[in-house]
Amino acid sequence: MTALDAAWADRWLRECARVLAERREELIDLDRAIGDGDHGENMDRGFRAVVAKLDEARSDSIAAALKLAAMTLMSTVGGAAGPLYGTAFLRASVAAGDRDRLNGPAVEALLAAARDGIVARGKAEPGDKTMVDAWTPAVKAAAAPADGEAALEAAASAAEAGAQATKPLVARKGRASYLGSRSVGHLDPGAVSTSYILRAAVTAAMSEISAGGVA
Amino acid sequence: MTALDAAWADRWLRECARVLAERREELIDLDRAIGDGDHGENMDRGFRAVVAKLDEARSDSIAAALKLAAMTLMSTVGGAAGPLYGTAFLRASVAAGDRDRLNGPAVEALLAAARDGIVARGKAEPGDKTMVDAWTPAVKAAAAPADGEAALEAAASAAEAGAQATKPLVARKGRASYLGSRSVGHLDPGAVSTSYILRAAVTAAMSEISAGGVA
Amino acid sequence: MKKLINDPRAVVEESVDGFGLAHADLVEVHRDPLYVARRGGAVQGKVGLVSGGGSGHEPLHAGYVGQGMLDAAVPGPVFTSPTPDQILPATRAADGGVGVVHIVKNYTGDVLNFETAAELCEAEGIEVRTVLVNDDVAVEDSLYTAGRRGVAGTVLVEKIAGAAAERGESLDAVEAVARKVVANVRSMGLALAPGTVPHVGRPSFELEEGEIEVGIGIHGEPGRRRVGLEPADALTEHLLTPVVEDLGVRGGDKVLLFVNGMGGTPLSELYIVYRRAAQLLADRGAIVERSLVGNYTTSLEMQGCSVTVLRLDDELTTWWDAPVKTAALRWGV
Amino acid sequence: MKKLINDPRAVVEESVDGFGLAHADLVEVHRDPLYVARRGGAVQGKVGLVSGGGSGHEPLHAGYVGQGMLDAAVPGPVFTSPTPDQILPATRAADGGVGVVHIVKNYTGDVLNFETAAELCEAEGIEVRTVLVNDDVAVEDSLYTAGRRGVAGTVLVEKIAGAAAERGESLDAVEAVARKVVANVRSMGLALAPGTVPHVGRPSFELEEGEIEVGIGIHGEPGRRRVGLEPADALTEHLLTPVVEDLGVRGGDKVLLFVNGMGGTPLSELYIVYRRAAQLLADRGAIVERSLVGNYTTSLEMQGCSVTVLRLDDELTTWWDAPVKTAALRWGV
Ligand SMILES: Nc1ncnc2c1ncn2[C@@H]1O[C@H](COP(=O)(O)OP(=O)(O)O)[C@@H](O)[C@H]1O
Ligand SMILES: Nc1ncnc2c1ncn2[C@@H]1O[C@H](COP(=O)(O)OP(=O)(O)O)[C@@H](O)[C@H]1O
Ligand SMILES: [Mg+2]
Ligand SMILES: [Mg+2]
Ligand SMILES: [Mg+2]
Ligand SMILES: [Mg+2]
Repeated sequence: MTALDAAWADRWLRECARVLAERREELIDLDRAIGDGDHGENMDRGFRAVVAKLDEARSDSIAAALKLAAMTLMSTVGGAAGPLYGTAFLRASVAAGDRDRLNGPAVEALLAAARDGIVARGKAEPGDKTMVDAWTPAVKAAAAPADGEAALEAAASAAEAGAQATKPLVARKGRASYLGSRSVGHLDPGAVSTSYILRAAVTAAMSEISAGGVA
Repeated sequence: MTALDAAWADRWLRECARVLAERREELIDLDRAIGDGDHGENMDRGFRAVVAKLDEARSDSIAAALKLAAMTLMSTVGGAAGPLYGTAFLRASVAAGDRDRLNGPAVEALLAAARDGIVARGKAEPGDKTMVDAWTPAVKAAAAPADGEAALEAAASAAEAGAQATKPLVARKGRASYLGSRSVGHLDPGAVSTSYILRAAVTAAMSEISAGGVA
Repeated sequence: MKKLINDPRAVVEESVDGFGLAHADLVEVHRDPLYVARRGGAVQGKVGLVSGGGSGHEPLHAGYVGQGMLDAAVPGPVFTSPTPDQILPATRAADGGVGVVHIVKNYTGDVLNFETAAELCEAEGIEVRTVLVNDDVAVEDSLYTAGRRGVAGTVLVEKIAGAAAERGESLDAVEAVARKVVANVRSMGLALAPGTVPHVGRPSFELEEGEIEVGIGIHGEPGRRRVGLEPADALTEHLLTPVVEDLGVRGGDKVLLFVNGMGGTPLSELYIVYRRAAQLLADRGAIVERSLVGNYTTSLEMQGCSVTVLRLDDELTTWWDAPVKTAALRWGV
Repeated sequence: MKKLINDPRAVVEESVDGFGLAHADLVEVHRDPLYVARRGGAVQGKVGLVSGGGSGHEPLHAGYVGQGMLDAAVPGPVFTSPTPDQILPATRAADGGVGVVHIVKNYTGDVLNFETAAELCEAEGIEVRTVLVNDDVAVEDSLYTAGRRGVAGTVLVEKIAGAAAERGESLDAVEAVARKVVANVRSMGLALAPGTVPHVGRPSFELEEGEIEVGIGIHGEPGRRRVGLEPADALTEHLLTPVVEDLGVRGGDKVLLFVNGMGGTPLSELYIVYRRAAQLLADRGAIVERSLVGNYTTSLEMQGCSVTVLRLDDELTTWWDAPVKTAALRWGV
């Protein structure tokens, strides 16, 4: 385990890009089933752009890295996910403040800020079959551990469970809501991508590889 | 065998309609291969209309029946085949004149007039892979027999052989000519429909059924 | 996937590029970020009109930039809404100093991105009014959905609001007439066969032979139900009936009837649908005063169509008839 | 076969019916026999313009009936030329007393039927001039073929001759300008996927996945060769090169560039083709003075496009720019 510092934030975003490129097709398929099939492409495009920005100028704080991600996602992802993830990373960046390391409570504060940003923008409630259903249990799970890495691990596992739990739900927000009860039986793509993003944070925390080495 | 009289002419046209309806798909397929796939539909539509006209008012002479067919084909078939067959039947009608029965030489004169009409309109030469390649041997074969029915039989058989002989030819007229050497290996649809029309004349001559009975 | 494209990820840029070259008399294409503005820039003292959304619906929206219609259009990636950093400069380019109306199809992505952009515009001192178009009666408008989708009716909103803006109406008035169109327009569509998003490479959905999707969205989103293929007359009735019932069309009402192609259906078939829709409206005593038939809001090469009815009054008819000079809609000039 | 039709044999009649209803301000539809004439009948003292051919190429030709273009259009069955008994009354309806020009695409069927009709017209005292359009460079023009086919260039002939007729030019002059367009226009097309003729019920031809037909006709007739699918830029070059070489385009030549969709290809793809074609023309030093991009001469829902180049001079440009008011082409009025 390494510290949750600026280098970790850089590795996190790069790991997001790697995982979302790998999961592009899967997320496209999930979105084809109950949406319009672009979620995988949108996320891949967005995080690819984040990496390009990181390569241009290394961010020297957690807050700076997250803000860079926020602005880049906002201007490259488009769709519903763009403003939602953009807002999430922007609020997380504000929550990170001038901290140069995150402990458990800091991780929780950061995730809570992200979740609140998504809810403020998208007005979804838990159970509406959106990414909120991954973020909400993640925030809750992050509350217990004092240790930052443990909080992230708890959050990622809760997000994964939350994403899986969207399967039986009827969508009430976003494109999938047009389907009504026909949305039942499918995972929400945004909840799944949220779980990948949080799992990427854990992977980055466990990684010894320096930021520059992962693209 | 019955006489080649006005009742025969009526039965001939009805038999054409029956056979061409039956062969509609086959002619469409031949035309799809080297043309635009409408020949079967065109001929079916045209002769269906001829029968409707015959049902309206029975023609009391060979010439009248053939003229009715000519005008109807001209105004319902369209495409290349419409004016060509229309001209053929019109010229045949003129050649029939006020004859109330046809003997061998009369059959030959009638077929020759039809063929000449087609050539005058379409300017195709033998070997251009068109209906002319069925009409030309038919006219030639009809020259020998003194008997009308025998002349028709000879003509129909020659037209069938002529149609089959279009297979190795390169088309030089009509839509198939766009294909150049790619037209080789396919029968010309118009030559095949010509052979059906002439065979129908034989069938009508052998038929005892009164004109009204076949539709 | 068989398409007339080069790099699947460059489709939008190359296409907009070609559009700009072909219609250089009407528009200017701006890059990084991408948007299309009326040639010659904003008209001072005129209310600006901006629309945008995912690409793949051509000629929507760039095809409607020009005199009497939009001042700028913002194309997103295929079927994905554009981003605030595109919408912001497009809005600046449309701003003649008296405010801008954003015409936004009601999709979460479009709404959120235009909302963010509008905040940025306001911060710069550009007054922005947002009019959401939600004409698709296939989707239930309830607390349990993201609300009705915006589909082909958008073209009518853009044309009519554009005419009002061109004639120098105020920001309030242009916004009001746009809202009036939204209040009086309803649509419903169906698909016979899906389109294929270039960067996805596979059809957006699957339909069995002999099966169609009634209530389809313009991104290939599923509709109300899958049914067996029926004759065009019956299918037209499935589309027109919910439209006129939702709109509450009565005998004597004057309407504009718009049959829109989804991109892959021959024009001749759209006229067969138009014919039946006109008969059905006549049966209800409605008077078809204006018509539009063609591929105006497409979904790539999807096969299918939608039927849109707009209830007209003298004001809307006047604005509809007013001159328009764009790549895809042109008359009177 | 999935189509928005009722009876496959009633497709043309029902579609023309719908067309007549939707454009009652522009045209009158006549039945038994079927033809479409300009609303209000022949303009006395004006040269009449009539075109026609098989249906399935919409908006060709009925979509071009109106002020500044055709006086009458004669739709045949799908992909089958109309008959003389349709062409005769259409010509009568177009006759303003000073003669009529028949614009005929060079297909044996069209030529023969229009020829027969022209004889009947002359017998009635209507002077008819026939202009054959044969712009398709995919087909060799030799003694061994029926000659080149008429394809999308027909729209340009109709527009330009129509403008000259509308301005009161003589029969000789209208015929001459039509021939001038024919002499200066060339086209070539390709198909990615076939259309289906309603009464046939199966696709007009078969192509493997990844295979396309270069030099396709507008009835799905085979073209020059089948090749593997390539990027749009390369395909555009395969179309444009024979066109400009046959036309002998040189540096400094002014041209109209027309990218035509075959009916089932998204507009966005046509603009990608336009982009490359414009670049290639610029590389040769030609100046693209006018453009047209869209589905103007289709082949049902065939996927593909054609590229047409017309060499312009001041006369042709003037007539091209002149007002036109038809269902499918409209400007200046
Ligand atoms: N109102 C909302 N609140 C929260 N999340 C939402 C909302 N609307 C959509 N989403 C999320 O966005 C995801 C879809 O993103 P994406 O496919 O990129 O955008 P679009 O739906 O515009 O195509 C959904 O799976 C869902 O998780
Ligand atoms: N110039 C010609 N002279 C004689 N026959 C011709 C000529 N052109 C075409 N044909 C005949 O017409 C047939 C095609 O008819 P059809 O398919 O009905 O018309 P189209 O070619 O207009 O679709 C060809 O098979 C050929 O026999
Ligand atoms: Mg999506
Ligand atoms: Mg044919
Ligand atoms: Mg989307
Ligand atoms: Mg034909």
